[in-house]
Amino acid sequence: MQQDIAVIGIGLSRWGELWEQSLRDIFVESALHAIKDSGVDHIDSMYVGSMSPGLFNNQEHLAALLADYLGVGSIPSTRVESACASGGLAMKMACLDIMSGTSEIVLAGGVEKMTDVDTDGATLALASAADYAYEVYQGVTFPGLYAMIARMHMDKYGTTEQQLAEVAVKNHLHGSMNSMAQFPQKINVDAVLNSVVIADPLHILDCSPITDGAAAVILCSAEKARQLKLHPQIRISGLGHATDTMALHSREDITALSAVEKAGITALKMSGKKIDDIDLFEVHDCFTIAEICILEALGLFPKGKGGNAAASGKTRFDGPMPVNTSGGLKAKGHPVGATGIAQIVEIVTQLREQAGERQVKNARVGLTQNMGGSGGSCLVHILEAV
Amino acid sequence: MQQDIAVIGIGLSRWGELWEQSLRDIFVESALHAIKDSGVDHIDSMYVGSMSPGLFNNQEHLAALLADYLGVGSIPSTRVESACASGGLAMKMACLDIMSGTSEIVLAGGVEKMTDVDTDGATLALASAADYAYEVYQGVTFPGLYAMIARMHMDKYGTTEQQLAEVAVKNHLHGSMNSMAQFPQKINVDAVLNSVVIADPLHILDCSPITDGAAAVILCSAEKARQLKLHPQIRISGLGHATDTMALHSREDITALSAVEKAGITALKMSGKKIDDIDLFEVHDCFTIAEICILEALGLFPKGKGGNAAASGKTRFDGPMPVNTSGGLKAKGHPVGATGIAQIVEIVTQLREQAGERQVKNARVGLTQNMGGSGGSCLVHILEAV
Amino acid sequence: MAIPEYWREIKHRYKLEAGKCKSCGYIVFPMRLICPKCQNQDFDSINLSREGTLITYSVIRVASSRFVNQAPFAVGIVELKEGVRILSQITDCNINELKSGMKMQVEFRRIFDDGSSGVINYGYKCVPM
Amino acid sequence: MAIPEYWREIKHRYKLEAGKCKSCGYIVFPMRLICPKCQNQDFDSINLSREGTLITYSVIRVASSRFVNQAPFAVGIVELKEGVRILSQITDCNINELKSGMKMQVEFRRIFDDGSSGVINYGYKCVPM
Ligand SMILES: [Zn+2]
Ligand SMILES: [Zn+2]
Repeated sequence: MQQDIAVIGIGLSRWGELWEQSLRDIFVESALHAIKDSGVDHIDSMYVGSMSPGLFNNQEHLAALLADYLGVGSIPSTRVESACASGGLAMKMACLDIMSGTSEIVLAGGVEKMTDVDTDGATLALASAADYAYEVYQGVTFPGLYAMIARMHMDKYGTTEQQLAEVAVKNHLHGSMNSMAQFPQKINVDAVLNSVVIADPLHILDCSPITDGAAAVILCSAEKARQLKLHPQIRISGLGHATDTMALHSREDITALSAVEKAGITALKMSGKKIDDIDLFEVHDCFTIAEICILEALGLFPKGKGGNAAASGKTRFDGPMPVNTSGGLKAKGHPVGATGIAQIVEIVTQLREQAGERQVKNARVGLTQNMGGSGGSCLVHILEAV
Repeated sequence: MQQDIAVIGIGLSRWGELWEQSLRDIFVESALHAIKDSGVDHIDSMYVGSMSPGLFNNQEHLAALLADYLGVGSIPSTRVESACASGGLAMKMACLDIMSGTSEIVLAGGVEKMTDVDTDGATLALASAADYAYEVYQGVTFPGLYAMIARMHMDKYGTTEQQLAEVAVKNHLHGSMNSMAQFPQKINVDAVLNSVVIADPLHILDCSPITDGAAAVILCSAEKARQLKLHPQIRISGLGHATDTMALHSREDITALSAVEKAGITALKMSGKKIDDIDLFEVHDCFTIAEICILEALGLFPKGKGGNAAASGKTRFDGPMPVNTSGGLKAKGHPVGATGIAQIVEIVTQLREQAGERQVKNARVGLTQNMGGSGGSCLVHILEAV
Repeated sequence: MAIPEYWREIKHRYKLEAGKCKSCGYIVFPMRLICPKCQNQDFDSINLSREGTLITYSVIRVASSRFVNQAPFAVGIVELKEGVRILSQITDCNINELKSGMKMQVEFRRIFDDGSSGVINYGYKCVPM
Repeated sequence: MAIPEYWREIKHRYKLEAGKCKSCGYIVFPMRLICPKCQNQDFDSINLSREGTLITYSVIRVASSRFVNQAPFAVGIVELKEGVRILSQITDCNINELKSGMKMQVEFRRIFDDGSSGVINYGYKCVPM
């Protein structure tokens, strides 16, 4: 990148079904943790990723509301949205703010409060990430879209339901070592295959859950970070952002996530790294099939060969290319707007060597990949321990 | 500003009740006009301001959808939201993108498709710009919040209903000279005072209408602009962004728009100008009282003295400090997310001396002021003819 | 109106539970996690008094569907004794005789019925004293 | 489902009206203002053929409230003769016997009833040939 940016503070709210806490409460909880962790006495501006506080909570204008309740009064505050990639987008915009010279210390956060509506309300709100007129109108759900990707991957490359299940098993193993995870239970392949089918071939244990939660990080220029030095230095060395067709059916290859591929290439090029230089990955496993397609799109596996990634143990925390050591969206939970920031939190935790049981050995470079809808948008960030 | 940015293209869709056109259609219409006007053969990234496509259209993930339908496939595309200031926020983020060195040519657009729901649906969607739990829950509407500001301004400073009406009369006079205005009819003070009361003391002709519409501008570095030189050079010399308490009742002075004051000071300072150096203004007259309080907050009139601004003729297009020569939100229409960008379009039109009948003489420096909710957020931009 | 949301706001809406900053004494309503005046994060929980003064007001004549059967009705901003302001309906009054400066009593009332779920939503309204 | 929105989509949903780029021949469905392949802005209006091939599919077992009375039902991506793909329900079939590559016929059908407004929403569904 033209200018080094450092992550100097990280924070999470509790994640789960937080009926006692409001959207504003959980966001502020995560932001106060991040500010405290960073040691800064003020922030110059803030960015909030949130997918649909309108449909989930009848509340837009989140930027003003959350700055108010964070007690930072009059500072510039911006909400960004790119469906489930809203958190990653907040991260990018916070970086641009610093790179532009406009702000010195910036908070990037994400939040979604999903349990203030019932399951049907949540289904409808999440469907707004797809093309309402040409996908949702026809009756398809989000699991249905990813199920069609899975079906095609199985037809074309011989990927099996067992291989999908192995992704969930691996991510729940990781989640069992993360005290912040919403579902820290270990599961096995049979449990996945025997769980209720949501949209063939995807079972409920192939899907990420509905979660209330928030995450926040504090960013500043690397120079400013050196003055603070509360923590080991973590710098952002690359970022990528790309889009694809909104509708899944408009893509030439239904199983190819071209926005992921492009965002990955941009971020790697900016950081001067190759994919093999990355020590660990947090990727957007909203469904088990998503993790498989993402690893292929990032170039970790050849096209069609991602199915065996989890089953082979390669993507386990103690394997050669650890993926979703946090438990991923699957086990850690998926409050959609918060997910992209929580991925950064996990990578920073690992690069600081504070990940406890699930610590990846010699973790120096990490990559986050956050995706909107059925792959219509993607944000990739690369972080390095200095 | 650290780096000069130029506005090289402007475009509007039709504005009004556009039942035959979808959200994606009107956005693309405005964007294609702007791209054509600029003469560029590509854009590097795009920003879209939209308040609530979720509540108005069951459609989030607008950034991906609109990039797709604009035929620009894979480029980075970002939706930003700050209620009715979403357009102004898109403008700011597009500037930061260029200032950061990430993109060279950027589209900043805004869109709202408000007539796909009925009036009650629109009322509820617009209410999401206020504090849902502590304002909307109590039964207050958006006109009700501004009515309470008006009542206090009248009690405290002696402002009259006639003076409020004069703002509407002036903006409709301007709108009558703008072929793009939704309500180009001239009106008089009696018409306003005899129109139905929505929330005392505000009549329906004190309120901006419900509008479908989109606006777009093309930005690039001033250096790049000099190579293209299709139009007279217009540079952005200042931008300001500030927030205030979300809830109107939490403010010490109910009639003081402190986010407007702060954003104005920041933008003026950045541009090296004083308020008296500004030749014309586009401000956020969502209600007549708003224009009065905004002119006071910007320092054009002393606190409490803004009531007579329109009645005195000072803010007419041929007066000493022209305000809302486009017709303002009142007559031109107010598709909320598009408004902040449409303000830029009007200032550029004036600075290019292409405003026809409503042309301000010797217009060299213009200011836009775009506001969210009851004043919880505000964006100010200053533009100059070079 | 979601049930969890309704339930967690009861302390604010029924009891006017507020927070008094242990450091600077500023009172926040509803309760917050951080004081906007001094950034302290410790609060004493207090219940606000139920007397105040009308600061400004309006009469809502075009209401949303949820409140349409109550229109026209008055709303106002009321400053309670502790200096905290709330927005609420002004009820049991002649809507043509409201004036800024009037003394107000905060009462516990029905706010609206939620047609889709059948839930009745309660909270505070103000009545001229 | 808003009436204006329903009305303006009729040409797409009833007649499969599409646009054929006058410059490169690429077909867009629904109609667009600019060709994503060549940036040309002129299109001929055409009606798509009603025959195609199933590319991929799923069976929706947990549906949204609007479709819950139809579940389980199949959905799929169908490539029409012109190379254009649409997403639609696959109906009048045994949902356990679907296979990628099956030939499909596009038919005009009821999609869902809108409980709140009483409007019946029509459009296209696919049936194995
Ligand atoms: Zn305090
Ligand atoms: Zn073409």
